[in-house]
Amino acid sequence: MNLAFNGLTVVAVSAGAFFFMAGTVGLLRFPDALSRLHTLTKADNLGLGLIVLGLLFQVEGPFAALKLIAVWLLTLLAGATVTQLIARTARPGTPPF
Amino acid sequence: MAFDIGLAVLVLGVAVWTLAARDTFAAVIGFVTYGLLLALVWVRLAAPDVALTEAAIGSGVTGGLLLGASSRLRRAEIQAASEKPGATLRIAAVVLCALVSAGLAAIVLLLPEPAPTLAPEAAANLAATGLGNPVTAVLMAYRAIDTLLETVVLLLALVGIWSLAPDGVWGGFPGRRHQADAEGVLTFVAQLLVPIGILVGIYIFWVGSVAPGGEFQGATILAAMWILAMMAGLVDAPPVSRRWLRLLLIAGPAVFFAIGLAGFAIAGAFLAYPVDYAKLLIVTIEIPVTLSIAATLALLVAGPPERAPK
Amino acid sequence: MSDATLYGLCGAVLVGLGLFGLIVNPLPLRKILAFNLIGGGVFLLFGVVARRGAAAGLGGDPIPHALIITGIVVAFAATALAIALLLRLFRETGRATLGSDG
Amino acid sequence: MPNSATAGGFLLVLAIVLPVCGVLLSLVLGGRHAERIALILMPAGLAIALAIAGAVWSTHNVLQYSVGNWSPPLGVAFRADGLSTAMMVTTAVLICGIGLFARGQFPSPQQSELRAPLVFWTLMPAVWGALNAVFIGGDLFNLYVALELLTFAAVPLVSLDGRAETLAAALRYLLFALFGSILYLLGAVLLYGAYGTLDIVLLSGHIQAEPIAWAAISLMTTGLLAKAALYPFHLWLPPAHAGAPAPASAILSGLVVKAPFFLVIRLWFDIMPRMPQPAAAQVLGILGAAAILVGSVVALRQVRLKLLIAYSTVAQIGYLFLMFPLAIKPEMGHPWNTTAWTGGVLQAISHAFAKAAMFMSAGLIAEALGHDRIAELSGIGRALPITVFAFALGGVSLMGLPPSGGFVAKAMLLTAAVAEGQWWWAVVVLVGGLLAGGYVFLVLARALADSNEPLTLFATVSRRRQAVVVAVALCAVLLGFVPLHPSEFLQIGRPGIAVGGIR
Repeated sequence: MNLAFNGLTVVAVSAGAFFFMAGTVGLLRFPDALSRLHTLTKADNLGLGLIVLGLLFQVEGPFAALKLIAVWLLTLLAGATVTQLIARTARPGTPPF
Repeated sequence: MAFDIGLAVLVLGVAVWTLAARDTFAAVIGFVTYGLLLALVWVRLAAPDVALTEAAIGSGVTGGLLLGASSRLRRAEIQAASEKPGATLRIAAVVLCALVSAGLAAIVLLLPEPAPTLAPEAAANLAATGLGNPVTAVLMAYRAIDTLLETVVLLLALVGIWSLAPDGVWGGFPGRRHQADAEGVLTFVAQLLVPIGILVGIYIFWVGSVAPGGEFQGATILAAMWILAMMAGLVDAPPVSRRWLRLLLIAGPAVFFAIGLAGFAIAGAFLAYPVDYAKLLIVTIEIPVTLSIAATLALLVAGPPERAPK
Repeated sequence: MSDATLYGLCGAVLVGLGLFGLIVNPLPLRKILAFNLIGGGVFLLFGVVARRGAAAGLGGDPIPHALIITGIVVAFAATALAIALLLRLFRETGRATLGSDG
Repeated sequence: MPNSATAGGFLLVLAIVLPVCGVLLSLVLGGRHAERIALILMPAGLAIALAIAGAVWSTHNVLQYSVGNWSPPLGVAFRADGLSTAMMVTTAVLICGIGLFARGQFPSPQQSELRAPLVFWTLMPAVWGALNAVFIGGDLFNLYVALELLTFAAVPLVSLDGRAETLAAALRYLLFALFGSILYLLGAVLLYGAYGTLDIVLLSGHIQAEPIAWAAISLMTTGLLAKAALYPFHLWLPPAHAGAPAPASAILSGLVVKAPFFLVIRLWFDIMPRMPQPAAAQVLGILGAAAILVGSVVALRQVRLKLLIAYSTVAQIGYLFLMFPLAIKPEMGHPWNTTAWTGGVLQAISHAFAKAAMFMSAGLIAEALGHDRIAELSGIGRALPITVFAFALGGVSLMGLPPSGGFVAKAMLLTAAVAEGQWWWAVVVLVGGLLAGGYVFLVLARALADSNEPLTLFATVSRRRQAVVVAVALCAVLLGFVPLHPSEFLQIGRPGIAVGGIR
């Protein structure tokens, strides 16, 4: 039974790692700040989501599982907010505030 | 061990990139990354309290401040690029810094083997302070005078920043009026995150007496939420001349002094606590101090008054 | 070579890097950035001293941990004051540099 | 743990708590209350400083207080020995004088609240509290926080009137101060790493002459020299002290610069008395001599009066560091060391009074004439005789002419230099005195020359403020009547010093 769980974990976490790698490549290759922010949020949402999904199989109790999901949701929310603020600051030309 | 080597190399790489980046905006982003990696290093060095502080203040609020400054100063950077220092100064600087680094590295290797430590003494007296977290015990009991003077340092930095206001707008609204369209994503996300952030901040402050956390980390998160609300245009910074704002700013140090002086009567010395009421008194101090530091940090980021009072 | 010593060497190099940035870079904003790098390095050295002093069931000596937290907060206050001065200087003179010398 | 505090320990706590509570109160009440609170604080703080001096003199012993009943190494201790008490009394007297003088320059209006008066009357007690914390601190990290308190209270004073060059001067001052305090902190970290404590008395017991101790001491000394603006680190001082308003530059040059010097004394005389370091002390002496020569020569070429006085501060700081090569000897009990020690401390105290008087009189002259260009000072001697007289009294102490504190200090440094065979320091002291005479007479000659066309005064300067300036200058002169042998008061707390003297 846990062999299947381990298998699922490995698959999910490696998929998550792939998305982080994709996000990093995007960060390095895209020309300006706004498009880089775009790729990073993708890596953040999907990559972290998959890793959390993978870890859910290894966790021992429901409370720890809820904590992991809360971490993911909070990262999503904080990430979206920070992206908006940085994008507003990074937009060339228009005064930021 | 391999992870530590990787992390150390990554931290140094990001630090070099922060210094080498031509565009200040990129350098600040590098600095924020550096701060977060440093927070990871603190976790590896078994210092969770410091990791929280480094992430919250070291890279979070400082990063936000530097980000705002770099975007305002973007126009000034073009004509300043010409003032590169001469080659001789650069070589001399490289030699000096290499010597300093080498000396420090040698000293790190020369540190005495049975490392002298105060951990046993701090742990032994922990019971007298009624606290579970030894770092909070050091901050609020053993070396309470340092924490007290530090809250006053923050207050003086704020007075210093307010003193930079043009005379015409004294007593007015700090910083610029942030606009964000009401239906925009930022407003929605901010309205969702601020309550959660306040909850997390209060939790981290509350858990500080028994587990990693504490007033500074909690206050920083509360300050971050107030800054977010201001930047998302949900709320405007209060004018500097408001009496309630100034009362809120000095509430922390004032209560700290009051209970400290009361220590003369009830516990025989300044900033001493009677053993059985120690935790109660410490928490009574920590609540106003957290609120004062949160307000001070938020206003330090907001800057000097720029808009005249009504 | 314990991990504490490794991070100690990392801290030593960080102090050197920050010092180089502080001396060489003409822009005050970059000098403030370099100052924060040095601060990070110094606190890292203090953290290594704390880690080596781990005893009595604690992961590290709590005294340096508390001093580092105080130091980080004071360093932030200094950065905030320096940046406010720089922004006001920029609004007054349109220049964000310190004139002739560093 | 019973508090190992002697009876007067309570006074030490008040010396810090009272001014800082004044800051909190004036920030909340604001408006005209800030000035009133500062005026109430002045006599109270003076009384506390004198009470501490009385307690130290009567018990002839160091006043120690463990905060919170936690004795070092876990807790923080306050210690007031002869030296710190003398500096606290000097600070109290000088802040009272400057406070009275500043009432004319920063009048707070009845109902509304103005920026400059509120900021000045809030930051002045903050500087006072920070100085007291530096003078009685017994723990290196506590002293770091006190230094930061002092820096954050002093930097806004520089850019109080908001002109562009004062903003640049304040920013450069802040960057140098931060560079200094981060080096100081790095040294403290190394000392804790090597000896497991930050308390000065415990450290002096544990410290040995090993590379880690040398590295820590040299880092901390370099940091403190950057904050004290000793030569090669003096670039930030002249624009900062000259740009500040008169009472603020009097506080900056007279008192704030003395705190890092005081900590170098703590480092070299309290933490490392047993470590042989005559060679390192010579380096400090050479830097001091260079500061005297550079500061004086550049002061001679200044066009504006306040910049001339600021460069004179750079020079006089050099004198302070001449004390180290003369007073540091492995066998500390030698009488000539105590002579040089007393001379150095007296130089710090008399310079505080003399420089404050000169900056305040320069402020009055600038207020009256509307400018402070030395070339066009002619006729001011007739218009403001009392102010120019006070400036001259300050100049007498700077030059080291009897009867003045400066003379006593320089005489003791001279006798110690000659008696110990280090004659080159004596030459430096004499040349410095001549150069100081040069730039003081330069100003006085212009001021006392009668101008051909009638002088138009912008503002009439109240006689009361001129009287305060003369009183402060007289304090520098009264120090001239201190007997010429090592003072027993300053020896309280020194480890095992035989109070010899010149017979």
